[in-house]
Amino acid sequence: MSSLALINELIGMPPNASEHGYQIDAIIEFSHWFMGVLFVGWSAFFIYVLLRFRRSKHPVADHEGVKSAILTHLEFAVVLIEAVLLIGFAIPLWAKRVNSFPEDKDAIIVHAIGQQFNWNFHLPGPDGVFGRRSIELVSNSNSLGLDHNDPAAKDDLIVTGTLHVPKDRAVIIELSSKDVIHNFALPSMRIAQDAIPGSVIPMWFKPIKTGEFEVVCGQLCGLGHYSMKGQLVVDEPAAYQDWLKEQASLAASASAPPAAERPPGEPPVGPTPGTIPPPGAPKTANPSGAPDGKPGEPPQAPSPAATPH
Amino acid sequence: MDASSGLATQPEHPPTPRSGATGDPHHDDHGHDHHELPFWRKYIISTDHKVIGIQYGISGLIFLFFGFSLMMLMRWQLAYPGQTIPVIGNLLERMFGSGAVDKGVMSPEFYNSLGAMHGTIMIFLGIVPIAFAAFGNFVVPLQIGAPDMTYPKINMASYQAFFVGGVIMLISFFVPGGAAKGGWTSYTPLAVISDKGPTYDPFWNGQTLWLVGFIFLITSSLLGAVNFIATIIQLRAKGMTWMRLPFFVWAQFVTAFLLLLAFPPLESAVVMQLMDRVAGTSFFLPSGLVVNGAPLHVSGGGSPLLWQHLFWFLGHPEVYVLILPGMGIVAEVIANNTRKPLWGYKSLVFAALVLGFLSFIVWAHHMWLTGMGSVVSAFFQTTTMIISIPSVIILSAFFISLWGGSIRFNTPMLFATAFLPMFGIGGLTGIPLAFNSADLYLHDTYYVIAHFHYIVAPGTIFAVFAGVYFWFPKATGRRMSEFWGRVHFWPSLICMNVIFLPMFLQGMLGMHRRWYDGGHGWNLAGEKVWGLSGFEWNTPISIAAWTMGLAQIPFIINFFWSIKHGEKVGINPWQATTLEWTAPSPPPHGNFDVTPTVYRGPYEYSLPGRETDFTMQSEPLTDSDRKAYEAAAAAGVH
Amino acid sequence: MNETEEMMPADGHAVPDDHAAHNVAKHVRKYLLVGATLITFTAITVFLSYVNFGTMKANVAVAMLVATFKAALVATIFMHLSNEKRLIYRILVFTAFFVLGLFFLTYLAWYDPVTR
Amino acid sequence: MEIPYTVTARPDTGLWNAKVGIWLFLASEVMLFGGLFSAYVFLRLDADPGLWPHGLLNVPVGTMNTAILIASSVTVVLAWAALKMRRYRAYWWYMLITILCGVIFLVVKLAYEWPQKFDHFGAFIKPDKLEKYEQYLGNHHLAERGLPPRSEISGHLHNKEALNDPNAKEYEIALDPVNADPANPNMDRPHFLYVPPTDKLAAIEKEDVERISSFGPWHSAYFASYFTITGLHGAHVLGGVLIFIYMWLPVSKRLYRQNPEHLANRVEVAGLFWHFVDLVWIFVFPLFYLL
Ligand code: HEA
Ligand code: HEA
Ligand code: CUA
Ligand SMILES: [Cu+2]
Repeated sequence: MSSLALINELIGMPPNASEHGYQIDAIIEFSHWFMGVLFVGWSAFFIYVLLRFRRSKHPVADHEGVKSAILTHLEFAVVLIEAVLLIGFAIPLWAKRVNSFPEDKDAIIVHAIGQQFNWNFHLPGPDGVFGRRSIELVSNSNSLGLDHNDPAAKDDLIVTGTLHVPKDRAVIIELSSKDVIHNFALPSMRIAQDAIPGSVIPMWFKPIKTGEFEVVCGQLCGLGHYSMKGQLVVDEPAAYQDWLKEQASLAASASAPPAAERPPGEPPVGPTPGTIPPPGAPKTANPSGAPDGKPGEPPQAPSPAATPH
Repeated sequence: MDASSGLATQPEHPPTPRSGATGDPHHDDHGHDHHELPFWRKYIISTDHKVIGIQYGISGLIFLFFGFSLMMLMRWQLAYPGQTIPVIGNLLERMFGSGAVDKGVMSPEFYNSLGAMHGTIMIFLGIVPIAFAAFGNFVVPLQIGAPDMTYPKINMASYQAFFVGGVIMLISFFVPGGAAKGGWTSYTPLAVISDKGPTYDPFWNGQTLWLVGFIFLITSSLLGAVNFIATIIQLRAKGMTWMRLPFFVWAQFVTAFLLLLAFPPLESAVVMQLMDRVAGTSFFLPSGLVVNGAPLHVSGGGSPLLWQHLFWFLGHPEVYVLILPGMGIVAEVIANNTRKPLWGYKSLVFAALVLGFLSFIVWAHHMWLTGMGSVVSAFFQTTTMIISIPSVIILSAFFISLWGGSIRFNTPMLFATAFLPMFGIGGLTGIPLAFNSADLYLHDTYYVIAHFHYIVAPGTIFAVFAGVYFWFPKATGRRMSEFWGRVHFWPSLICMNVIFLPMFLQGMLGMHRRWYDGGHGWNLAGEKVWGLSGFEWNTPISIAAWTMGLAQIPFIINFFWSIKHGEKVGINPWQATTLEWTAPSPPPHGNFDVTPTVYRGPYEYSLPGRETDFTMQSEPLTDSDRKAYEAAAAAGVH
Repeated sequence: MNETEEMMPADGHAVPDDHAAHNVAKHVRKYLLVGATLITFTAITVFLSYVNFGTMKANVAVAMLVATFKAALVATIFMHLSNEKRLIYRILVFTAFFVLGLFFLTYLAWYDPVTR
Repeated sequence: MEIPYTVTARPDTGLWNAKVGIWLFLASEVMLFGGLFSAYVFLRLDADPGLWPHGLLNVPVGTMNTAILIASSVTVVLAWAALKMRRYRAYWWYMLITILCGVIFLVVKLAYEWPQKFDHFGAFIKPDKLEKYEQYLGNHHLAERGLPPRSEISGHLHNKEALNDPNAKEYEIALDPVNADPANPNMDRPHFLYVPPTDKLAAIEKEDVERISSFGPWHSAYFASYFTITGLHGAHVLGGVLIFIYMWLPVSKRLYRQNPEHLANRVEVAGLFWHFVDLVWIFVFPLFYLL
């Protein structure tokens, strides 16, 4: 619906990359039109009045002022439009988000677990069953406490920072958190959801563009919040299979602990102050797939090239 | 646009003329029951509502300025992340320790502290004390013709509680680990586990002090609220019927109710979080937390969302606490400077009441992304939409009030007129946020920051400025300089917009709040919009913010200079109609020489067939008036 | 109690002639009665808590019912809400509304989470 | 300068100032305790079914305290009535009784009920070790009766030093009846009379224990809300008592001489506050002691 997205583009909303995204854009677009009309209308009236009724121009005020019922009409119009936006768009849209999840069979299901300050992804592997996780087992080498004795866990994959998904396939992410509240925000997918410790909350979207997209942590979660960056890579199905294989082989030779691990107690390191390039510094694109915002490593400088158009 | 056009420098002739109506501040002791008091009784522990109001005002302004300074520091980090803070860098390091500022570079913790405390101080130590407590205390009893508040001692206690709370908040900057870092919302579990390192001291740490300070601030607000409501109900002068109350009094009335009923649930939540931090409970800690790779040994069984519900149950009414007094001030100033009655007084009052009522059942619109099902979210989206209607009514009524007026643009009026579109922008941008599908994208981005700053900064703060310039003559008997008022106004207006407009763009790009690096680590912030990339916009914003600081200097000087040296004016310099202008300036202890009686509505400007274009509320009706009112009543106007 | 040993207040007479005082005299027995009722009902609650009404919900409901009844007694008789001024009713109606909202909506929010 | 309507009622509202003030204050109090109670409901709904602690408090004592508070409420109205009828002596006595009731209530709470909880311990067994302690937990029987399993073994901790002694291997707990005879269904029902721990000792290895804690606020969401709400309520009782003491001291007699109605008003206001405190307890008692 790019035909509609005038204001959105004008004020810099990045292109949408998910199936449902255009609906989100549409409602934002509509409300901005609505606001724009109100604003321009009122402002015009406002300026006209200020000029026409300034004391030097209009020395004697009249006691009565406006008598017509325009206000009631205006209110009515505002109510009407808001009602349309609300009942026509907002409510059904949300209902679709949360009530009509795709079937498990035609979706990719991932567990995303937030922690200060990165995202862990737990994939069920070929058998499609998630192995058991329990905090008793959490250790430096096993950040999620995956129970390796559980047969279902044998083929599970744990990846940190970067998640690959295939294009045109619904993705269901079951969100939870190990420590504090995070928020799994995918601006370009027009989707976001809090990751709240103690509860598992599902969200879903269907990517329709390949490319790399940033996962923002949209909830203050501590000193590393600003650098808690995940990466979502949308592949062509073939490339996605390759990635799975690669990860599987990595897991098989699971020696090196996941990059995101740090000994307990040691404070999480954000980018060390001073290493952030000043504005206008040369920008380097992210090496694709490299877990970004990894603690201890300054976040890469931004690159306009990295988000596809 | 002639500035001082409306300014009568000779005393008016009010119904109750008074000899000593010069602005000499030492006259303010013609108390009926006692004489000269020692300084500390008169200004420090006074029970006089005017003194208390002024105490609130000065402390509030200072806190406002302090909160502003915190933000100017943040703006440096956002514009030039990781670069040494010029000039004061080392000073800050010596004040707050190298944990906060290291070699002149601020640390993420310190940035978070600044953010949280900026929000807390601006709202609870800046705007609420000024807009509600200061103006409320000083103006309301005068406007309803009361000798004082119903409970003067409780009034004093309220200020003292506020003062203690403020001091505790300030102290918290200097305890190990620095001030609270969890945002002004103090979301749990983050807030509960913050500072809990090996050197954790259960009391001397930022978050705990924040909670303790809050208990004092809440107590203060509750005492104040009870006092305001009781005063407005019980001490209205003879003839001051409800529908003759100035709109400002109505606004304060509703505000007081919001504080009275919305603050206690937060107080309970604060107590619970305090228990979590010092008594090892886990109201807000679910079972099975793993912090820094080590399991947390608490009983668990708590709920993080519980905090959010209790916080936002206050949080939303609180935002109307921030705006309603502002609207009240603007109403007074507009009516006075358009020289005509407010348009649709009844609907204004009604809208304010509805606004107050509804604001209790919309709070979950701050929690769209906490996993809310379709039923509940539908409910809250609807209420949030409905609540925008009364705001539209109020603002539209103000706009229409301008029509047919004879507008004089003195400084209070400049700020009041600027308030309207600024609040309009802020309010309108609340609408997309109210749809949780749209908020999916906008939540926690700078779009939200811009939304509410447009309301509280160029909105409420401008209203506050308008109020200061407007009632300054009543408090001191002198008025502030018009010229410097303008020098204050125009730069402030421009800077405000240069600061906050670009934040909408940043928000639309997907730049999020509470980002220590100002977005430099993010590709999405590298996108260009209107010539600059998202994070490059930080630079003009910050520069504007600092310029804004400079723009306040004329005000501060003007303010203090005018107290002693401002031009003396009579008791009714603005030729206003409401009761406070019948009392001497500054009013003595007990306010009125003769307790006034009210005969007519609050805004009787430009009544046809009179020599003056304003008719005081306390001016008895003439037969012609009576006829006019009957005719009007018949015609259904007023 | 013996009237003569009563200490006379400034306004001269021991019992002011405004009929309010006489009403008060009438009320005293009522107060004692209500007190007794409240204590009886406390006993009843305790007893009921050992009777199982099937589900936990039912048990809670019963206990809360009795508690509400007692609360109502205190409010209407001891706190004179049975005949108060309209203003106070107004304040309390609002409060009641908001406190119920607090309960009900937090409950709803808990009750209707996103699941699949 | 005189503030009007401090004693006499304002004609159009029919109220004197303090009456308005106290009711506004009580309104905010309702919201305060409303917040706490809604938190209690919220947490209880969140808790896994059946695991919400039950019957851990001392019912007879709680009942007694309830009766005491109610009695004090009665005496407060009587005190006020006495003033209205200008019987200062009676007022003085009723006030005294009220104060005593308040004091007794507080003493019972702080000196008896709370301490009792603080030296009662519960050890939570790790999920994978539950089997090992089946004899104390009786989860098989629970399963048969369709009840959720339990993981806590509670009673008197004999070797408190073991708590923070690294080389102590195990805890010795004199078991509560529930754990002493876990298969017996009427043991896990609350008992009217407080049943002390049995003399049956259990040795529990430290590394099997996930968490051991006394029955203080840190023990569970239940005790957290119990201590917070009763604590806050206790603070209110204390406040009330202090106010009453002030009104009972000779200064009140002076005011009575000048203007008995004024004193009566004050007592009525304080009484309203006291009744509210009573009213809160009327809900606290069943919620925490009985359910
Ligand atoms: C005084 C403060 C104030 C006010 C009045 C408002 C008013 C409104 N707010 Fe705002 N809001 C805040 C302060 C305020 N807000 C704060 C501080 C936050 C962030 C908290 C945090 O997370 O830190 C916030 C956040 C916030 C959110 C959460 C966003 C998020 O975190 O994701 C939402 C969502 O619904 C929202 C909605 C609204 C709505 C619908 C209104 C409505 O009441 C607005 C109604 C007003 C209008 C509709 C304008 C009408 C005017 C006209 C029609 C005339 C126009 C004329 C001209 C322009 C000339 N606000
Ligand atoms: C009333 C509330 C209020 C007010 C007025 C302001 C005012 C301002 N705020 Fe603030 N702000 C918040 C409430 C407020 N803010 C809140 C709640 C947050 C969220 C915090 C969080 O994340 O938890 C926030 C966050 C926030 C951020 C985001 C930080 C982040 O997310 O990382 C930024 C960034 O620029 C910002 C900027 C500003 C600016 C430039 C102003 C300017 O408008 C400042 C203008 C101020 C003045 C002009 C004051 C002038 C004072 C005087 C002149 C006094 C004179 C003194 C005497 C006479 C003695 N604010
Ligand atoms: Cu994780 Cu912010
Ligand atoms: Cu809100």
